Amino acid sequence: MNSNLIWLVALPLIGSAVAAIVVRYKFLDRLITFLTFATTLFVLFSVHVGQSYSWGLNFLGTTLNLTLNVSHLSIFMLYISIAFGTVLTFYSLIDHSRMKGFLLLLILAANNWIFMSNDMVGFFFAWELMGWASVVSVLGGREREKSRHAALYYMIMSVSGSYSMFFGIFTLWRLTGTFSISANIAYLSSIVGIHPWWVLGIVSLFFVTFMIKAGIFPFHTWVPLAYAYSPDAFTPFLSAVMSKYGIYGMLLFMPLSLMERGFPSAFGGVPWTNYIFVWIGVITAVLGTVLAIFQDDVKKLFAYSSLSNLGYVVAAIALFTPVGITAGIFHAFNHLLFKGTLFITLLAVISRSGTSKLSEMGGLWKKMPITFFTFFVGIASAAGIPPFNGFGSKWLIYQAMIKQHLPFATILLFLASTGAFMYLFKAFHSIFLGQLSHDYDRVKEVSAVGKITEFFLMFAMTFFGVQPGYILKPIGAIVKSMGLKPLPVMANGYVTGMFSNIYVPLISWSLAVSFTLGFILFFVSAKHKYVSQENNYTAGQIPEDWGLTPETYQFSWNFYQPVEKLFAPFFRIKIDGFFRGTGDWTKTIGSAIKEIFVGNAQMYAFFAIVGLIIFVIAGWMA
Amino acid sequence: MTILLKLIQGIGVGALSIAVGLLFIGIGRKITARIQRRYGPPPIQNFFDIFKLLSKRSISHGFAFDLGLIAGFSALLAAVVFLPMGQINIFPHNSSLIMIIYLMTMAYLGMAMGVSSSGNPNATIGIARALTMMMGYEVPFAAVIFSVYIFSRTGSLANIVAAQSGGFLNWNLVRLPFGFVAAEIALQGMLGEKPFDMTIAPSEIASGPMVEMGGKYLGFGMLQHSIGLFIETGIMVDLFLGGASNIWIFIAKQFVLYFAALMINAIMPRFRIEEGVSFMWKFPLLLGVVQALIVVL
Amino acid sequence: MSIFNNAALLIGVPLLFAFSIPLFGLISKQLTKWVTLFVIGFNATFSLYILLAHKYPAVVVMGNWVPPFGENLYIGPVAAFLVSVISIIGLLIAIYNLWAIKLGDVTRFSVLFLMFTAGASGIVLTGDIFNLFIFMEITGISSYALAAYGPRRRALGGAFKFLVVSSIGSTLYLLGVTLIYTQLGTLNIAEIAARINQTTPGLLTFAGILLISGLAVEAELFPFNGWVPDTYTGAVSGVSASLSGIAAISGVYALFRIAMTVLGRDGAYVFTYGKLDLMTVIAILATTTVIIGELSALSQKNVKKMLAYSSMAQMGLVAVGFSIGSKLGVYGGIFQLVNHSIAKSMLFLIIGVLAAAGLGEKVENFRGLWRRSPFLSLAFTIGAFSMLGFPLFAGFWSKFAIVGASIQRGGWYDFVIGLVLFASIVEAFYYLRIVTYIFSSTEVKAPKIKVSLSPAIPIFVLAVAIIAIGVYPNFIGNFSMQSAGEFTHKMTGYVLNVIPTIVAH
Amino acid sequence: MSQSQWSELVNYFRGRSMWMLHYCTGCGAIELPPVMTSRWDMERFGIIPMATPRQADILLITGYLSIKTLKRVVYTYDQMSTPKWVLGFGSCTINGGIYWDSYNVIDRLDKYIPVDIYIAGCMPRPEAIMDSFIKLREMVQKGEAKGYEKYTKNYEWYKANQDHVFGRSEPVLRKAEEVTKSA
Repeated sequence: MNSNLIWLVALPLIGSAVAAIVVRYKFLDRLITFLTFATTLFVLFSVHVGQSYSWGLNFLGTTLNLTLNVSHLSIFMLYISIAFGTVLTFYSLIDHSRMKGFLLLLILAANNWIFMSNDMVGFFFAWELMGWASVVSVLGGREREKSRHAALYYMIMSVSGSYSMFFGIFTLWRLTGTFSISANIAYLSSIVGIHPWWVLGIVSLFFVTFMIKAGIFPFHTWVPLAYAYSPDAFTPFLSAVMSKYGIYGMLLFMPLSLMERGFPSAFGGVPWTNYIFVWIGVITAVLGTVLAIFQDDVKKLFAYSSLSNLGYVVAAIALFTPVGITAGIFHAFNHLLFKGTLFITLLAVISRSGTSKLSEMGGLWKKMPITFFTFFVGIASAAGIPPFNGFGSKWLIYQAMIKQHLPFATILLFLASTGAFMYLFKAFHSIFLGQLSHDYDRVKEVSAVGKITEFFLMFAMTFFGVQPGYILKPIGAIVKSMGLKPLPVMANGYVTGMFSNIYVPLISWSLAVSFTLGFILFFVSAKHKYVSQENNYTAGQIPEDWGLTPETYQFSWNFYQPVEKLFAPFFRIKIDGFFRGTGDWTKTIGSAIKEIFVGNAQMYAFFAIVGLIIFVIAGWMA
Repeated sequence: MTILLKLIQGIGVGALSIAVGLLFIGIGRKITARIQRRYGPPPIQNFFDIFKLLSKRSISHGFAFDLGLIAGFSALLAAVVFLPMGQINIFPHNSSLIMIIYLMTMAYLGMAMGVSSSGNPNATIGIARALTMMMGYEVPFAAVIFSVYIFSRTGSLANIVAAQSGGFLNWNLVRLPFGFVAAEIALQGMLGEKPFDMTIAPSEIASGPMVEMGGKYLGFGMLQHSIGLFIETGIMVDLFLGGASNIWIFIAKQFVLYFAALMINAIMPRFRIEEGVSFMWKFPLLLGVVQALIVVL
Repeated sequence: MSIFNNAALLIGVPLLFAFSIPLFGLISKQLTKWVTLFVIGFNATFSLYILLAHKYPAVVVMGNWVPPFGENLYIGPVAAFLVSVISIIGLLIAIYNLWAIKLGDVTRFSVLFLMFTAGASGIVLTGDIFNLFIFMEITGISSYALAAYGPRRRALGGAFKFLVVSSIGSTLYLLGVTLIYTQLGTLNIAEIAARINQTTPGLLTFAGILLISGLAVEAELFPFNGWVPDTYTGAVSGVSASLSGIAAISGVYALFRIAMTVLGRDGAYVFTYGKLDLMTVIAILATTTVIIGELSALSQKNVKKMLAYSSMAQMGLVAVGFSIGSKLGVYGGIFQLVNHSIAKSMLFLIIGVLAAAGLGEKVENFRGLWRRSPFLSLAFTIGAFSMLGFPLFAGFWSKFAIVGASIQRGGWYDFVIGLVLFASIVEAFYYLRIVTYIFSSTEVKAPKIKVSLSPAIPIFVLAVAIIAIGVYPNFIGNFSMQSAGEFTHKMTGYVLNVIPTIVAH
Repeated sequence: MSQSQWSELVNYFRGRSMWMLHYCTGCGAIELPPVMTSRWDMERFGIIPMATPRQADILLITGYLSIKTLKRVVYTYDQMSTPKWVLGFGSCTINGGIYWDSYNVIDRLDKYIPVDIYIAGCMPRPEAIMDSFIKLREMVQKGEAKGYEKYTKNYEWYKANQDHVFGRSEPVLRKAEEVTKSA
């Protein structure tokens, strides 16, 4: 009985109540949010693996035991999510978008509960809480009408998901008579050999929910909308933290090593169910990448990018090998870090430039240098460039895939990562590089709080890139707790895959040396003088002669337009259309059924009589 | 002490790669000239050029411009030390191919950042083409890489070389012929030789990324190109030509590959960018996939 | 059998004052509303006293004729619980009426409202199927008149439809009662329940069908619920609130008192005697009601009508819960019934306030309500979320229980609950559409909406109640659980408490 | 190594690699392909055509310059970074050639930008061009080709001349008489 666990849930709830009272005063709201996050982090320091807490809820006739239980996985997830939330809320002190702090705190409470809960009632309660709180948070982006539609769409997806989980939970309950997650999973793994199809059915009820929440391939359609049109200060949390709940859920059920005993294995010793899941991940990765390449709204672009990164994660953990799980969790962490950073810098840029259209920005790097460098480090990590984080995990993912002899999946993942480089640079160029437009002459760098946050994030990305051991050690513990053999990892970042080893600090050192040499060579060679951006080679033509200004003449944003038609097949994928079609179809049926109520007393009387007669006949037959 | 040793070795390797790369380019110019019935410049012409460029005044568009160019040069310098070349193999346990490739990606990123911070539309077009082309050739190349991985059960270049030891017949060139052809075509794209030189199209987009680069910036560009040439051919040698027993044979093998690329370069016109990508995704990718299939099954 | 005759006051006092209100009306029309308020307040306090002081189970005996010989009221857990809910909601609506009911004949409105409450309490309290009929008529007639109250002509139309369908219902019910009486020669619920097995199965089935069909009208089950949309939409919001908050409770109570206690057979799951299992019939009816209700609400642009359809569907959900027939199911049903009355009456009251503020009933009119009145917006959101069964709100637990119960029963109930959950997705859509409209912005600067005290109090209380139940479900949960026991075990739960000496045949 | 020796070394290498931006305005451009290609092959001297002024050391003006083109030439020359040299090609750059009396073609290129070497002839043969290249290389290696320094030293004078002619590049019809007067 460790009562500090319950505080992890209670504190945010209390904080959110307080914040809800003062929600009228934005700064106060944000301040309370930040303080609550910080306090929760502080409480978290007193939490250790193996602690548990449970309290009775007199419900369903019996006394339900709602139990919180700290496993290696949960404490890892708790640390990364709460820590990032603290950073984000600290930044949001100076932010002006319409994010409501108390909703964020509700999500935090749900977050802690989800990660710790060991009974499906609490899990479902927290899941639903998180669902509606996030939906309401999505409301009130910059474009209100669009964010309204996005919220509705997200709502429907998430509600459908949680109802399918509802079904799964109670089916398990009917079978085992208990709500405890661990007990149920033990039960499933005990019968998976005998009734594989049963287990597959029940587990897929859960996986639908997790896939929807993580935005995996067939259910990815809500992601771009919700990310692009949610309040700018909320998007980082949505992308960085909330997309991990689905991953966490999948990891909960993975230890069944589900199909392994129940199902024959496809290629490379991967059970074919997992094999299918690997391919779902790969499809998500490629689809997200290709769609991201051609976006113009930068938030949408990064929404698709999150999609593809989660595809990586799913593909990796679906392998369910030590390398795969390690790589998956590691990449989930890296994605949390760099995508959160990217969205925070976007928040800074958008709050200054007032637009999220790539075609309207450009050349901001001289105006916001620190944000520029943070963004640079961010995309370097996202592109998996050493020595920043994001390299190690991608590298491990390739190792894992190759170890299972899945070359084609690996090739597609590699394509996805090259494409990632394309769209990342597109965003980078169109926001910060290129020609500065005179509309942004008075744009300023973010204020001190923002600078501090950005420096911190830069440091974090570089640190965990150079010293991946500090993350890989806890991940090793997680892997061990799942009953697999953890990778030999040392805290100094000596990572060994099955196929080859890298020693990340070595890379950093060699980079340091070579950069020193580069700078020396640069400064010993002849002098250079700085010229303005307008002074460009324009084939001898001075644009002003033609009534052209540099903004118009030297403006370039529509990258990759030539290859657009290569990817035409991808744009024809219309999952979205399928969902919307279902919705419209339901609406049509509804309006048809509405006609039953003709609003005419005789008809109603007639219905009643007919119903009666039918029953009488039924009684007669019986 | 060993750190100092490694440091010196690393700098030596960097200098070597620069020298060899520049020499290759010079010889390449000579050969091209001879193919075109010209006399051609002396093979060491590129050393003159580099010296001149580094000693020539130049203009810059700001700090990002400088940093980008430096990064482009330095990242490749950092990558080359991990490349096992003959008996010279500084970090024998850290020669993961994917790591080298990602380090080179950093060079491209730096280069792209530098030139496009100038805001010159030609540069931007060139960068866009370069990135698109990169996606074009890296897919078949990835197919080849991973089939080699699976074939020789290792991902580190040193071990791949070791796996090919013992005679010509053990070379992956013989073992994985389709993969070799695919990789060769991909190499053509990597080196930016014709028909894949749409990135640097002097007559259309004024030499693309280099449009704003003069003096030492162009010099850094050339250095980057020479190191890149060295690394890419070196990777090919390690992957398919069984590495080498000593550095000179290694360089000789590299030159063979570069020579083939030159021959194609000298007689080819230029693709349009989408033609280039779709070509890369038709023939070489097909070969690579076939190779992977053969390896897996 | 403990006797507690004072409980008769729960019906007597309202009826007495109902007929004496015209006298107060002579003094002042406003006074009548206050009198109503106080009378229902008395009811509320007294019923709460019974509930909390645990005076139940007890029997009210008329003139010392112990049952089964005389008429009797029975105060079991169900009665105590539901009466308190009815009178509390009635009290809140009466507070609302202080502000809402100005024009027209206030005196008669007060009379009708008191009769309405008294009738509803009577339905829940009585232990005699014929008195049940009488109280149904009292409730029914007063509610037709209430529904017709108001300036709008469509109120008349709605009231008329209600009248027609409901009178058919009561006729059928009366027929059923007569059939039972011819068989057993008694009207006492407890005795009938004990001896129901002595009737001839065919006739019993027929009687049962008549009873169920008759009661399904008040319980808003398809196809006997044609009156619902027009009546709810037509009536003034206070009346719609009391229809969905009070009449619905008594209707569902009556339906399942008959189906489970009178006709039912104890067991892990309650089935009914006779050739046809009426619980199955009710389950089918309920599922159809849910589907039809939600789907018709989906394409509805008028919010009030949408709420009407939604309450139809919710009644269906409640009936599904009951019809499972397990203790858990009935528990969920009662819990859901209470939550629904709280939330839905609050939503109707909000609609009333908004209508008074000149806001139309179209969905689009709700755009940007957050700027105009945060209080009402929050209250509406809370109500809607409770309807959708989101956590931290009351609806979560009851929906949880119902789904759990039906999956526990398994068999074709998996299919039923699948349909119900699909319908809930639809429900989520149309409620969330309103909520998103509320929080989305408007171009035109609209003035703020001032909410005066007397409507604000009930709305606030109900909203707080929803959250309180959502955070701490045990309080209501315990009562629901006791009530469920009374429904599922007829002999121990009901009959033997009324007539200790009887033996089941 | 002393300053002078260093500069000698630098000049030597500069002479060995001179990159050329050819500004082909007139008919003379037709003489360049033979110079670049296999017949005379200027690349053997390390001279190669370049795409942008940023990269070039030599600015080769082939033929006459109308006033509007002169504006472009000056712009381009300003964009080249030092050390930079100008070759005037053909009579047109020397004295206007056959356009000697045209109202909108300049004569004497070196009134506007410093010319290091003039190549006489209308038009000069490729040999002449090669010869000029070799001459330029010698001058560079001796450190005599200092046109760009002259330009910076006498910038006002050049600027005045440029502005004077640029003034004439206004639309003709508006001030026709002034234009004819100055011609």
